[in-house]
Amino acid sequence: MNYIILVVFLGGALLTFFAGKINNVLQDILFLASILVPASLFFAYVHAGNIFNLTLGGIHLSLGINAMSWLFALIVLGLGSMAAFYSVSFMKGKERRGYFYFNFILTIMAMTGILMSRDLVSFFIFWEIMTWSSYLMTVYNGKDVQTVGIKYFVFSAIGAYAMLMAIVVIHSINGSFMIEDLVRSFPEMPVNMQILIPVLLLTGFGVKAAIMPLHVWAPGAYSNAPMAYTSIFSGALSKMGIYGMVIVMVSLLSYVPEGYWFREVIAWMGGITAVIGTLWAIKQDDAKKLLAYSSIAQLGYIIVGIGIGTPLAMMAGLFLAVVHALFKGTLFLAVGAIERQTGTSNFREVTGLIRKMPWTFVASLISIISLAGIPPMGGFVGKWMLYESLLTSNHYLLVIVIFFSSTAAFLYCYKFLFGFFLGQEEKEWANVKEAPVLMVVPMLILSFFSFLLGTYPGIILKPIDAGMQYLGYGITQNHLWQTSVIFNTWGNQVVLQPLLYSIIAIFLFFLIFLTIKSFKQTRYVTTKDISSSGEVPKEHENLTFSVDFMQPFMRAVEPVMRRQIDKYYTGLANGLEALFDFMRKIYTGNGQTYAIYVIVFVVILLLFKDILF
Amino acid sequence: MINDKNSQKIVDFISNWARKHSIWVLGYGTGCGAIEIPPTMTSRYDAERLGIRGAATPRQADVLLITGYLTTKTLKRVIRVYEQMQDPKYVVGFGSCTINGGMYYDSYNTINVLDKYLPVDVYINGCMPRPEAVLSGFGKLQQLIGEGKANGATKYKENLEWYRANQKKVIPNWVMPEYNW
Amino acid sequence: MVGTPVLFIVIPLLAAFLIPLLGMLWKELVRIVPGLVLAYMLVLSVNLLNHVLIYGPIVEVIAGWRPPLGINLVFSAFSGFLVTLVVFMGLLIWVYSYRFKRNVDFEPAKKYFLLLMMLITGSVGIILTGDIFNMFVFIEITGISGYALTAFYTGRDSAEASFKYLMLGSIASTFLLLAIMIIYSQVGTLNMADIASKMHTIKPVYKIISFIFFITAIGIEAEIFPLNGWAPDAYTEAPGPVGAAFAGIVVKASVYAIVRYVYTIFDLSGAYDFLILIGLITLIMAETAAIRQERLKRMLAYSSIGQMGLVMVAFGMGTEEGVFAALFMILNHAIIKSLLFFSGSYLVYNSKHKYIKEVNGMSKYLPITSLLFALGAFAIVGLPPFAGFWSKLSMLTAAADSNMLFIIALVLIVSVVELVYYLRVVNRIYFFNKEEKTEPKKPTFNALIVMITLGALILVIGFYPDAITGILHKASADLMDKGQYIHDVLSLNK
Amino acid sequence: MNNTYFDLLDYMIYGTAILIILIGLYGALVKKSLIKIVIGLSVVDSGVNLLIVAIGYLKGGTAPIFSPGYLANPIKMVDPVPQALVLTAIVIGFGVTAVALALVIRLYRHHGTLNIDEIKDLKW
Amino acid sequence: MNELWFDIMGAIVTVIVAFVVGITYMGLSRKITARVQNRKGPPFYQNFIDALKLASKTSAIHHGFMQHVGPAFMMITSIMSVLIIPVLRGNAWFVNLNFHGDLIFILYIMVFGPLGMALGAGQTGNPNSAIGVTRGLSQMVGFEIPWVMALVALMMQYHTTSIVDLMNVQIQSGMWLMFSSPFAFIAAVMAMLGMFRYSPFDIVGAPQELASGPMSENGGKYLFTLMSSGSIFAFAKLTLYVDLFMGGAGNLVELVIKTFALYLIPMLYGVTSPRYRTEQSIRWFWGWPTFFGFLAIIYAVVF
Repeated sequence: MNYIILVVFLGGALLTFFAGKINNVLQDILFLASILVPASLFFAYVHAGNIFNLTLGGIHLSLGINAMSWLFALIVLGLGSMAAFYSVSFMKGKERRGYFYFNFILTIMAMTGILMSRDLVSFFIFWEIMTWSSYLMTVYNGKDVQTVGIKYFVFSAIGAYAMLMAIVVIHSINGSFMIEDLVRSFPEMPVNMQILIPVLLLTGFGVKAAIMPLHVWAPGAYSNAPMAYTSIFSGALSKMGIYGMVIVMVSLLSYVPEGYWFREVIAWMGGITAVIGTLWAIKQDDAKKLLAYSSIAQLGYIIVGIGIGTPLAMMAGLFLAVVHALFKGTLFLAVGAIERQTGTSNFREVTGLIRKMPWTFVASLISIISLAGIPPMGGFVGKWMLYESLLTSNHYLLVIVIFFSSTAAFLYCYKFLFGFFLGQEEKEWANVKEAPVLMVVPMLILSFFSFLLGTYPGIILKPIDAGMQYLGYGITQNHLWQTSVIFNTWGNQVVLQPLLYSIIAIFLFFLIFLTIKSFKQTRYVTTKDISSSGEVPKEHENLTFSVDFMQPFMRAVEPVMRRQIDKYYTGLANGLEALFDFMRKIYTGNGQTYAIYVIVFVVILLLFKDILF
Repeated sequence: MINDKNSQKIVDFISNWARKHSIWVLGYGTGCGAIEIPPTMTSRYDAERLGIRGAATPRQADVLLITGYLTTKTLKRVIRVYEQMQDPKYVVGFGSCTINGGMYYDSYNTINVLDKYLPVDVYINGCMPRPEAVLSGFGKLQQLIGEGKANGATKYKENLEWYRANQKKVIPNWVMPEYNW
Repeated sequence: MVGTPVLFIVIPLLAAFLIPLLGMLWKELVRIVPGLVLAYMLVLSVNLLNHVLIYGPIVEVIAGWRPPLGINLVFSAFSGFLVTLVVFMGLLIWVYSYRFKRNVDFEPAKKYFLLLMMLITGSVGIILTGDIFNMFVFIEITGISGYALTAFYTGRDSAEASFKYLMLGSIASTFLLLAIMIIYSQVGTLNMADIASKMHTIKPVYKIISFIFFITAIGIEAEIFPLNGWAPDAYTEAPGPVGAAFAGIVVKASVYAIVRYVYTIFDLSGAYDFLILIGLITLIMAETAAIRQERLKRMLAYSSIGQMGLVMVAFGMGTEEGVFAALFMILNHAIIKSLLFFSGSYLVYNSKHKYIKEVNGMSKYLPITSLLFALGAFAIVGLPPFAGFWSKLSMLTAAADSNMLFIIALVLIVSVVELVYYLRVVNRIYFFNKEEKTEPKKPTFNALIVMITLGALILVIGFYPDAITGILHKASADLMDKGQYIHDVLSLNK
Repeated sequence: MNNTYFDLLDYMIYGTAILIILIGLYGALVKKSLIKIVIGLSVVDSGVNLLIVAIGYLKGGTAPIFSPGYLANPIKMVDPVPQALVLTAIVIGFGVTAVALALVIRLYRHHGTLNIDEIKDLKW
Repeated sequence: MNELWFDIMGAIVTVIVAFVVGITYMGLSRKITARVQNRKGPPFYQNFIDALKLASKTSAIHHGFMQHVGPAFMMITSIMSVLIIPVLRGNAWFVNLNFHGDLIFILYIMVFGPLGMALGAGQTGNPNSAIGVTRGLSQMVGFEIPWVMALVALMMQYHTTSIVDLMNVQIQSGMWLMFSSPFAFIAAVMAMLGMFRYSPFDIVGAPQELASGPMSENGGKYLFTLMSSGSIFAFAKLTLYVDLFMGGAGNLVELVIKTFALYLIPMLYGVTSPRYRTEQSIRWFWGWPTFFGFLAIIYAVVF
């Protein structure tokens, strides 16, 4: 069954691509089918038991799933299906539909393949397929391809090649590419290999997970891809890095003494990533960029959780991974909807869409609240577990760092909502319509889930628990979580259900009190009717203060923002290119010089022949 | 029970009492009379002991305090501010200029009688009125509110056309949102 | 026995000299005959290769003089594989260049196909021969036809490129002769197997000096770093298919020669490390030189040089996995680089200077060619699931098995550079707007067939590498087994 | 016998050949004129050929012609192989020189100069 | 079912107590400010009257749905926090949700309100509101750091995140945490200055520049809701401080005394200080308060 799914994906991708030459509707249907059919096949027929073996090029490949990858497959295929529905509407009337659909399906296929891989080579193959198909999506718009696209691919390639190096090194030690063999033999490896292999693997995964010094590709790539895809890019594709990290951190590093330091370093890198991502997110004026940086920050939290690696922290990390997929997926979809309806995603241009696109707003609001980690949304449960795990495992400074980042996140959360939906309703956007149903419904479904998980996290903690048991953690149910109760290891708890009911009760009471029309002659006035020193604002007057919104805060944190890792990378790249440019001057173009090179070569060889041979 | 006349009376009494003792003033301090507001509010006369305090925006204010003359230019703003205030709302004309134009009675660009444009509840006489006079004026207003007689807003609503006509006479190019309170 | 190896030399040589004569009968024969010959050779080589893989190598003796006195041809799994590859590439190049430029009339076409057949003869000869002087002759044949093909366009720059090639080529032949003579003066024989069996009797200093001369001489043809000044120029100025021929045929033959010297003839232990060293330097210099290139073909040329460096590194490992990886890379490089040259020369077909910026937005005019170029670019940087990945993986696995972590790291870093410049071109093709007024030329039908065949091969090998790995394993085992080679050749005496 | 004399002669032949090669190389590497470079390359070729013949030379040997009496009365024969090789090499060298000169003509036609320093349009 | 009604009644009583106490404190603060300024000042029940008046306004305008939701969110924050924070020690009436949430939950539910209010303010379209909101959120980032540091120090030291447990710790040891973890207390109190938004940290309202900032479009019942939620919230925060650092309170009188004593700190600091600019305010919080926060953590780790 395992390979059939992949084949269906691949065939679907090709069929969809070529169907575009015949009929657009047919293409849409084929596209949906080639996402949904394998997805439903996956959940219906793939179980941990069935393993598909294949020998290709003398290498033993093996496909199968485990509880951990099932969890991630849930993210990938769930979010993928939602985004697929969305895409059909999103892509209506756009060019390069075949290209988009093809790469979309291919990415999902690659991610499913990664999760199914039981050996490192097929892992790598699918990893690279994922990389280049996502690269092709990144450059879909044809905008900034030589900068953003290349940067993304170069970083991906660095990561992938680090991973490849680790894979071949593992093979030279083990004689096998199987992940199981790696896990089994890792504790017996020489110490330098015990350090080298995790470093290389983590570099590979860290790039996709946008961990701190390797994150510079993410803002551009996330914001450049079409939004329907970015929701997967940020929501699911980055989780592949997390998935890899989970395997490395837990399966390998738990068993060796150096593991502790690795975990600490990774956790701290995650923390710093979170801070940097948040600060830069606050600064952005483009919603896509903002969400991209926000994704970096959120991935930082997840990495912190996984880095700490206690059962609670791991649970927190995985839970956050799921929730992040939900809310960030929704948010990117929302931005896509807004961009489609208004033609821009810049806060400087669009304002006051709340009455035009109410459902998009509701989805965004729920997701933003979830992102900010405020109860009663799913994000809160993840954040809570993360903090508790940091506290209970004595990471007192890290918890401050995380808290700083997540508090500062409110700034950009607010900026996102305010920038698009609130503020003055300008005449320019008076005719904006709500996005088509097919775009709104996926957003609402996703945000409903992030709401549901806030009160009943047990729904998703159950598979997480199964996954963690697969990794060797004990059973966490009933002493770390119940369906709607979460505990920490000190025995403190949050009982979510009564909290939700109280919140709903209070909310409804006051909402009715405030909304009810006949009471107190409550009435609506336009946003032009504001008290601005008795003036009647003119239509062309800009009363929208979403530009340079957080200036005071940015002034306060200015010393941190002055240094950008990106600049160093750019400097390095430019320096290297200049060096290469200089080096190629050795080909002078003069045949005689070349002849002299030959003679010099011979002379040098003759001189050093004793050393060389 | 709620719509009972007697209970309505009680509610009215309580709300009037509250309104009377909590007067949030939006001072429209363009005229020279505004200089008398600081002494009224600060330690010597301390209007806050009577529950009178400044309000930041018209939405929160109960009383619009017009301190002195209004030019034709500022009248427009004043009308705007007044219309933005929430019921119940009161207007206090401060100084002679609001009553009859005062020393600017023959100026080409001030209005003489504020009452033609906005429903004034209480005038405070003087050029300028001293803080004592101001406090006494507010006392009068409180008394009116307590009795439920300070119904300038109702008057304005009822005679809106007349007020509008007057306002439009002074303000040539009228661009304002409709007042449909 | 389905044929003999000697046919590989006789038939194309004969065809080469018959072409002008046949041209007198019917002008189109000039174009058709080489194709028929190459097709026949391909059938022959495949048959022979099948035979060889089952029954072991064929050693052909020419004119009845048995080794070590006479010249012999060895068609083993290793050389047979390379011959098949070369002939296959030759056939593809023929199909592609059949009416490559429509306006090319009879005279140039005659010369072109004559020289092409000479080139293939020379290359096949280099691979098949068992005699070092004979190899010299074939190298010179290849060289001279190469000079002429480089100067095929009668432009200003092609003559310059050709002259550089010629200059270095004649220096190469000098060194080669010197090396051959040093060997001959010491062992008194020119037969490779015989030399190999007697190698331990030579004084180390002669051995080393002759080896250095050999490496220098063949290194010039094989484009190793300080000796490859001619290569970018020649690739740039030669017609598109000839560039592919250089990358797919000539270089392969030269690399074969180096490998044969290092693995079979000489028993210098430092030679392997030297191959790695020189390969790495070549790789780094070439790939870094490629990144800022302004001309498409020149970039491809540097890339080709770099790939050869990588092959050299793989050969330098001296293990069977290394050889396997190197052969795999040779195969992939031949296929992919030819595809790149073929499609690339259509992308800049009508432009004067062949600048990279002239490919901007070509995807709208030449969708299939662009797609194939992109496929080639993705494949050559080793992205799965394309062909290049498997060779890269096997190369790195082999390197790791030999504990060469530093080399792995270096190779991978250089791969990133390679990735960058290929992606830049692909991006230009797909995402930039066309600015120049040059009219894009649609590929001819036969060119399209060739490119699609190559693209399909890339995909086939990418998805099913087993199609080729069996042969490669046998070939690499064959190369590694030096004693068997000597035995196979010299046993004919008894 | 006075071996030294003959050895010296041997070495002189080798030395002469190497000298010729070096002279040729000098011409090819230092002189700027294309013609001179081609001449230099030819000179190198000649030197190499001389060297090859010298290697095959045997003191007091006769021409390597297979005569009927050879088997009965084996006299010293110089090694025939180098001579055969030299013949081939000369032919090849001739061919290369011809191509080179043809190219020189074309280069002169296009560039109007024979200075190799001015003929470097293709570089980097 | 009875228990549920009992719980609901208890919650309502708690909220009413919180409202009364909180709004009285606000009135008192006005009174005290007036006394400091050598004025007579309004009566201590002045804020009741104000609230009543606002509630009795006969008209209300809004700019859209979020202007309803914002104050409602604010109310959620206030009431939820007052329900979760133990008001009285060991009192069956005021148990409410004490055992359903912990400190981290409190921290997060406490930012719900500002965010909700920010959304409400954003909907109005008034530029002043938006500016005020950004200032408020920025300042929040400022003072949350020392505040969280203090809390982390406490939680680390006593290995619990539950407020009830921390209260019990103080009862058992007989020592208030403000004495046994002095640095945490100092950091927390410094953070409290920002939390109450009195001068010099009143950059959100900033009547002179922003015309009461986020609330500038809210009148009538909206302002009433915000005001009452503000007073409940103030009470909740004070109670939290008392619970954490002063051993909680056994009865209402004790609670009132302790909370008022704490309340005096920001108030008296406020009446004597001019206002900061936003970045000054943030940097102030990242200066000494954070330093004390660090000390608190080190103290918690060492002891």
